Amino acid sequence: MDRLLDNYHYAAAAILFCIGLYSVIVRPNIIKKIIGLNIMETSVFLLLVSMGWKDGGIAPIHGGGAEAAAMVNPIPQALILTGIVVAVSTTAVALSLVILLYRQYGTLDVDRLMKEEESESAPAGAGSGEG
Amino acid sequence: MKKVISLCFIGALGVLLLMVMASMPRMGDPQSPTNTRVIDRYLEGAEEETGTENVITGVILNYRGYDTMGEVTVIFTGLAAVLAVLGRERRGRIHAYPDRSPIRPSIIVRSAVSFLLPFIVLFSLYTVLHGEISPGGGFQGGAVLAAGMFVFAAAFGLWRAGRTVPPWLRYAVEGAAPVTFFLVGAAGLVGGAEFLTYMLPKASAGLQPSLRTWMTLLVEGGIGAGGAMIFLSILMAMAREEDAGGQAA
Amino acid sequence: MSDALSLVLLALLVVTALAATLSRDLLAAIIVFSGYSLVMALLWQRLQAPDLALTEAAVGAGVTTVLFVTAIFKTQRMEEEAGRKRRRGGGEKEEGRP
Amino acid sequence: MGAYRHFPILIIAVPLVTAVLMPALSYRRERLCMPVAAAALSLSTMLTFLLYRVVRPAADGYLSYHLGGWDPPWGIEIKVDFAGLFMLSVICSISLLCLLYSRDYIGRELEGGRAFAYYSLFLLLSASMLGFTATGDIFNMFVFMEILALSSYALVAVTGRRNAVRAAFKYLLMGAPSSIMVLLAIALLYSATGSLNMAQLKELLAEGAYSRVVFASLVLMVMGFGVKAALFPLHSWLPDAHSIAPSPISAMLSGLVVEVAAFALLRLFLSVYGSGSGAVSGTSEALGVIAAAGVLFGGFMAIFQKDFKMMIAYSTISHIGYIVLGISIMNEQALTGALYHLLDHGLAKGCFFLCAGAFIYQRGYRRIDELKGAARRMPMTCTAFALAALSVIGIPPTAGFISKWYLIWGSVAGGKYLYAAVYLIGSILAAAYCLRVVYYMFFVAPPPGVWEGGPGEAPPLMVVPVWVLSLATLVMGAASFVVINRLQEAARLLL
Repeated sequence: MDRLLDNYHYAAAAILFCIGLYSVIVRPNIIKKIIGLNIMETSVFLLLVSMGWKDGGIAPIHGGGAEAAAMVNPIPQALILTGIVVAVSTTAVALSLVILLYRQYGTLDVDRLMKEEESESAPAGAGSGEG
Repeated sequence: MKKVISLCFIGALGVLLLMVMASMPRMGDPQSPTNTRVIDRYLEGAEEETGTENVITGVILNYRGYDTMGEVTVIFTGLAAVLAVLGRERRGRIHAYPDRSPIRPSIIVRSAVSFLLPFIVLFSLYTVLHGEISPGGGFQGGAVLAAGMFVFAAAFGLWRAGRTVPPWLRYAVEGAAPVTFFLVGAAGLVGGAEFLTYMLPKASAGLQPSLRTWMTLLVEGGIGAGGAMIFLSILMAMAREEDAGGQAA
Repeated sequence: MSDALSLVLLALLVVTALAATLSRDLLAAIIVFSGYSLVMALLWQRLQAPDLALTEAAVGAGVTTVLFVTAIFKTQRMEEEAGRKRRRGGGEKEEGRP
Repeated sequence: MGAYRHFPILIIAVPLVTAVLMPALSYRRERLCMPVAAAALSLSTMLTFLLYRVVRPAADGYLSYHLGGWDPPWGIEIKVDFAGLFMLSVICSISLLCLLYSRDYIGRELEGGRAFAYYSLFLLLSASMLGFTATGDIFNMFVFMEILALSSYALVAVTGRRNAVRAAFKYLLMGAPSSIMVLLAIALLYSATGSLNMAQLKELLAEGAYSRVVFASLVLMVMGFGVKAALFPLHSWLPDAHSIAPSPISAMLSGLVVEVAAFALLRLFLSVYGSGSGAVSGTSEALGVIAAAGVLFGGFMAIFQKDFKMMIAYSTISHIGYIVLGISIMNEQALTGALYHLLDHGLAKGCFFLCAGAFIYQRGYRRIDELKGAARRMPMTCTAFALAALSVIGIPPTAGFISKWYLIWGSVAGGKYLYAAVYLIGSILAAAYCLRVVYYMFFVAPPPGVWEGGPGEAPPLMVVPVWVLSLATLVMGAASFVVINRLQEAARLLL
């Protein structure tokens, strides 16, 4: 377990992941769920960045006599840059669905949405569909 | 009841994750797998092989350029998804603070924003163009530009912010990033090189370094401009006023 | 990387994440979340990832926050309490707007 | 080789970049969106089938494309082996048919100003599935998975109806956390090995270092892709999303998207973690039990559905169970069966949903009761449905029979008699829910007020894809010798 003391960045990432998951699963408000998704995503990014760390490392930018051997790992950083884009796109899609949901159901509460669902599908799941 | 089960599940997952974290390589260990495998070539060779001093930029555009092409397609997918769900904004029908609010931002805010805006734009351009030798690059610059436009929108209204760019230009630039990637990538195919090599095999060898620089700039510019326009379009679609009858048409 | 500042930043991350999760006021949650992103950007700067710090500050704290605030503006600001009567959707959602 | 070398990237990049051009194209000429999209997908399909000339089921028979000219552990690799090529051709052909079908269907569903987004997302969906299947880099797989996920959430909600938006949001609330789990798994895998290339990962993982981290990453991967593939306990998003989406999208989601996720599980087990490792054998045992439960659960639920598309959606859960069960058995025959079932399931489920779409388009009928006597007015559609149903049940001349034969053979050869029984019970359940509908269509008189007057057969551009799919289930069954031996060879190589 003493490894956990060295890896306390990783431990923090694990805790943040669980906080995010709590927000996604337990909190009934859908905006909270989306915030939770973002927290989960950034926690994984934190894990990746700290994974790329090297003792006494410097940013991987040449010039000014920077030494290649001392540089931190550039791969996690490149991956996270992609990950940030994915996170913001997912958030945008989720929020636009939220806006439309609110326009149609007038609530942001998942439990209420579920009740609506039951009352909608009660008459044999018909009618209200497409077509 | 459901809540208790969820909490137990999350707690158990947390303990398991902490156990996994404890058995991972020590953070910062120069001998760990992440710090010994594969990366030497990036750190030592990137400057020569890709012509960029910032290794991150070298990795993003060259070694893992295909990922970045996917990445810019992801934001485009985000835009297409938002437009499919909400529809495009319409003229004069933006429904957001402060376009439709009785409270206007104070003169101090507005003059501060108009003072800051040129610097934000300048900084974003610097970030895009200077990504090869300092922190930054296409997407970073695009995001800064988008954030600047959002600040402008908060002070002067989103519709005015959107109007600074004519719609046809915005629609055309939205797809700029994947398109420049494709064009630059496919340019190499003509002479038999692989996709995304940043070279024209038919051109003379002496010309290749400057071709590489120009193509890199083109891609960076495409990513920056495309990213910023996509964020603006997403915001405008989200802020649009719904039509009568509940459904956006 | 064993130093006090990193520990403080990590603790701050956990606190802001919890606050963003538990607050009933959605607008407050979003502002706190934007703070979380800024702390994250600082931490990444300390981990020698300047590109990421720049991007996270612009995207996480900037663009994402604006999108969230717009969404709240179009919906409602407060989390609903269990048992309160539901309002019908459509046009009338004046209350709860910031 | 020559030009074939570049085909893999073109197959993926052409639809991708065409999708991106749609907003610009829509500014003046929105009507051109559909033909342009169809042209891009046809090009991809053509190139994919041409690849059969160079890709063979042999140890060196694959095509590896190094993007940017960087060698694999440093750059990203696209790797098309025979199993992958088989999946690519399934994706291309079914996407193209669904796209053609969309013209009439979506033309009426979506008014102008929205259709370009539909075609753009449709192309992104197809291209991302192609990229996802072909890539040889595990992070690149994540990137394409995200394009796939975002476009499918939006396509479910594209009509903007109340229940569609709700179903899409439910899908997103399960799909997005599962994506993050996959990302976490990739991070753990990277920390244990320091590589992202699948081929190199397989070599490094065989050394067995950091086994606890590797095992955790595998479990997270299975959970993540399990949600995407709608494996039994993680399926709850599927019935809503698949039954409420517009029918061509239902066909894509049910015929391809969940399959691609199942194919990813196959890739992970065999090409990344390696079938020999203890982590994989333990996980696949557990996965087998879950998949078997899914086969039975999906089948039972399908019998009791009143909504036609809902029934097909539950049948999908059952059939994904077939495929994953075949993967978990991990021998040559079962794997061949699972691969062939990818084709069969795509064709048959695609056909089912397109038939359902034809009924909805012409008459607005969604309930199974309303299909009584449907054959009197829409004989073409009903006959196509009946043919595809034969394949879903697994009756001899169809593709479904071939895949089930191999799957049962595999489970018997692996000593898993219980799983063979599960496959048989699954077929009986399939017969129950399919034949009921066929019986209603052909042999029951329509209730009063239903099927009287009004339009009959759907427009030709809708009937043709339906018939191509249902005939393909027959042809691929009767002429399975074209591909099945080579597929078996490919399965042997994967193990």
